Amino acid sequence: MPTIRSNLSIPLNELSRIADDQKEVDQTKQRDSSKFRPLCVKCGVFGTQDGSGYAEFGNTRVLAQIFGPDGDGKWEDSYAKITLNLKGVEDETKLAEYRAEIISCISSVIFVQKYPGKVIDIEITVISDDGGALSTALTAVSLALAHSGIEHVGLTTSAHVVLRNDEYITDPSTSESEGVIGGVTFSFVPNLGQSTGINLYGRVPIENVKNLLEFARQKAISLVPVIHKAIVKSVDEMK
Amino acid sequence: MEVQISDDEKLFLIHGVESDLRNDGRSCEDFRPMILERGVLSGTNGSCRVQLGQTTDVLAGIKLELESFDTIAYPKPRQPIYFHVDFTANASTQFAGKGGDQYGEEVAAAFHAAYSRSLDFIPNLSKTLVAEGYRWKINMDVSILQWAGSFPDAISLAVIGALSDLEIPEVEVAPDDGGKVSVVLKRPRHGGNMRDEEVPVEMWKLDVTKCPLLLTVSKIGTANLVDCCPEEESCIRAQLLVGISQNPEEEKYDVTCVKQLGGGLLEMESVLEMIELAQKATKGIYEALAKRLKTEERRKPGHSFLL
Amino acid sequence: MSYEISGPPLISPWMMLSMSEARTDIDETKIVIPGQPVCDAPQQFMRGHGTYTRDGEIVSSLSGVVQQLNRLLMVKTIKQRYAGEVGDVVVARVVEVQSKRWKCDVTSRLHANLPLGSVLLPGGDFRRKDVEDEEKMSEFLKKGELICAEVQQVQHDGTLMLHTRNNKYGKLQQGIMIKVPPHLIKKSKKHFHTLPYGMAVIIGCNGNVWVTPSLPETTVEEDGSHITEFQKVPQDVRLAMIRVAACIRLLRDYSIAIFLNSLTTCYEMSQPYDIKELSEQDTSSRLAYLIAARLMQEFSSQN
Amino acid sequence: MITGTIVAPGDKVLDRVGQYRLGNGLYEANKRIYSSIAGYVNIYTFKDKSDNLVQVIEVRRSTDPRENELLPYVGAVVTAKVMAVGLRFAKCDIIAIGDKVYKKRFSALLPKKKLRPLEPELSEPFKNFVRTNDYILAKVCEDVGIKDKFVLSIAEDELGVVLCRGKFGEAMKKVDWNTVISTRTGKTEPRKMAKVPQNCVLFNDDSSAMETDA
Repeated sequence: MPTIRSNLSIPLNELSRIADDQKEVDQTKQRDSSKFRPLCVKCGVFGTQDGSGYAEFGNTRVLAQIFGPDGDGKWEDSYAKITLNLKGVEDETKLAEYRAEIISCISSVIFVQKYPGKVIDIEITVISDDGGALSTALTAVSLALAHSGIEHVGLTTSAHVVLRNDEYITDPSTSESEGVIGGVTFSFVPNLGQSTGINLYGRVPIENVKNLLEFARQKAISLVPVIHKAIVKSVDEMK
Repeated sequence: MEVQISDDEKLFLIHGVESDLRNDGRSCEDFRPMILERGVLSGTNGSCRVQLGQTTDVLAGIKLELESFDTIAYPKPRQPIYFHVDFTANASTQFAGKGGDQYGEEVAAAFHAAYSRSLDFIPNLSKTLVAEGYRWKINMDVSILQWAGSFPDAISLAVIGALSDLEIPEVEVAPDDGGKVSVVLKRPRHGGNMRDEEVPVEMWKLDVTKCPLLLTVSKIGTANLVDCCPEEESCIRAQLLVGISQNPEEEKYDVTCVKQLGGGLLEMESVLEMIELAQKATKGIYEALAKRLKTEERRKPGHSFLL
Repeated sequence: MSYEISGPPLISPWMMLSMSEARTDIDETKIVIPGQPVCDAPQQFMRGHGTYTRDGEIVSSLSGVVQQLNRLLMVKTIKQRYAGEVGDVVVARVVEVQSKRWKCDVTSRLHANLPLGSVLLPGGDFRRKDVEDEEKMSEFLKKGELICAEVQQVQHDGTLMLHTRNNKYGKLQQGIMIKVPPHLIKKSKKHFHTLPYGMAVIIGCNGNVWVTPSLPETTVEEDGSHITEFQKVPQDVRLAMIRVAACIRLLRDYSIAIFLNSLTTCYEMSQPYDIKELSEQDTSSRLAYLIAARLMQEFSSQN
Repeated sequence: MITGTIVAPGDKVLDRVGQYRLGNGLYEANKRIYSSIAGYVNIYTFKDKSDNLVQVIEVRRSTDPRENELLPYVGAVVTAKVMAVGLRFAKCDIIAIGDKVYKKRFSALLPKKKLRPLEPELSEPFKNFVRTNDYILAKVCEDVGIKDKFVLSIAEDELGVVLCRGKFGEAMKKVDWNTVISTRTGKTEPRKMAKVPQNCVLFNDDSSAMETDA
């Protein structure tokens, strides 16, 4: 596969250049509501040794980079501090919301006690947002974490599902999630079966919350093999 | 705020919580005594002060603003409430200078998420859309005076208190030249010698009985509990911020926002248990709040600061 | 499942008590505010703490009570940071582990020092303090742990030197700690009280009151680690401890002096009420009024 | 789990601890052993003090140790810059391990007793060994007294100062293993120079820019 030796070393054919508006055209054929949009994930994007990850769900593309535990004069506590720099989200409140959500997810996954007094910097760039930016970002960060070699509980998968008049839709784009009752971004550690982050919005009647979360959990589980394959491939390339 | 307690004290506290008896005698589902007082700030259109257990102290104030907006850009009616939360330095030293801003933004974002569908809960909120391209904008400013645990609960009480205290003037819309519209305060026709300005303007109030309530449910050991004091907060494994509101049509409850914070892992069933607990707590608080808002006496603003 | 949202109290807790005649020990004339002349004949008196001379007159620089000690005039403020004296029993929290000592927070102006030399080390008291002990210091006492100690010496700048060279001092295990303004602690010889309700209280002079299932008999094991038993505190002992903790908080809110007698009367009087109610406004004010009256009556009957 | 199988973080490596001893890269959760990094499973045996065979299982990202460790580990040879010289310690900042350069540097201490092999307390002042702003090649070693900072040592011959500058910022040339000469003033200064193998010339005289054409 011809790869351009730029700082972005994604093989050419994976960067399938489909113009965004052209994408709307084949949107009309009704996508099966339990399928994800065409997704491409890559663990270890840049040549550099630090952890980096890229995730693309339909037209939502997010790039994540983790700069490994680094010395920092001011921070002496007995655990590592995690700083996050989130770029590419226009809406101010969405930016603050996503930042809180991502930091909480990551600090529940990384063994912070193993890097006392160190700082872990995370850079996330949302290249384009067509719905589900938070769950794509969480997937990208999970890949970057696997590539960076920082010890953590395990790979996390996250899915964004919506409820539209008692029909569940997986991974909707912004056009598909018009007039939706509610939705949830659910991120989840498959090997321990525990959730690391939940972000539910909209107005969901209380009895539907249970099966909405259950549906999201199933979808997150269905993503595990894809992420696992991407990580194993990156370990191969490391040799 | 970081309260230093030793591992033995934590162990004692965790054992207590798991046997449903906390260090101050409360059970897991009890709230600390709450003090709510409206009309505290005279310079605002609506204000409220909430004290949770004589420690957490929150002040919410509303300023109204007549905003003109481009109808093409925003065809659909948007919810007019804008939140801004700031942590005063005396709440805790870590908020001096720019310390509290990032945290304040995150809390404000959580409230935006919870109130994103407020047009459905508050029936007469759509009345704030005054005319084509003009609407009332409700700027909600919350400042945390004292920090001692579970402040999202105190904020949501203060927000509902302030909204219930809010008086919005009635307006008349007179078409003007060039497609513009002039908005005039509606004054009841008054004979007699009163000059036009002194005639009191008619005001209308929002019906806030169905507003969402944001509660933090925390997990310590195997027990879920609400309203944690600082000592308990230092032993928390994971926290869930749950926004619940009453369904306007039937006697049901809707979940408007769930956020997992505090960096912990949660089993699926404990997530559902915590939402269940939050719903029970919300029901109780709604009743207490409704009772409180009815018995509000008129007292000059700032009285509670004199105590 | 109690949710109780009330309006602000009509008058604040401590005001309520001072209106009653229970408060007679301070006569009004002696209270001064900064800038107020302290006495009329400045020549005969010496100037003490809290006062300064302004064009020949002794003027107070603090708000508090004037105290006269034969010819020395000084102003003593009511709410003051804890100033330690030798022999005081204090409850302190370790803030920092340094090379040869622990820095502990005793809510006074400066952190107190607990030198490695004045701590009961494992294997009796006669071992020479060698380098190996310095490394294992954080094993004895970690950051954030609570200790009960006695003030050995007060240095010139006010820092206290503590020591725990006694079986009843040392690391505190499970229990509840309540912070109280130090001026509420009544001077008394005994600080360790085992209450008949199956638990014990340590009233530190520095305003930290520690409620614990049993007094810390620090039986230091041979292998050097304090015996750390992690078994659960039985439910009835826990109930008693939490009730006493609630009583202490009530006494603190209504600024009633804290000593063994006031604790036991408060505990007995609070029996009919649920623990939760003790922190609520109306029950606690009624209870505080009764306790103050009872204490005043006992006090006047004694002398 | 045979050695060499590729593992993603969170994969189950062992059902129960069994006779293995856990190396790094693994963690235990509800009695099962999971891997905490992506890499290869590796089982090696070594004799411990009471010389019975102990099998250790670990997950490694690659054979070269430098790739595995993110932080300076004991025994790693690092390049560091001497920031300040005290009486008993020299404060240094670790800049890089091999070619992995750290963005924000780690602070480390170079104790006086680690300047020359086998003499514990030596009388010579620090000046004869290292001075501020010198770049040194040092080995990270274990020191009981200091817990939070890394401890460096330049006791061996191939460790020591690699590049130093004179008073006017001019480059200093190495004369022999313990003296350097200033290229402008010709003054000689004592330094403990590192015996760097010949194939990488430190720097050439004319340009003061430092390029190691190893």
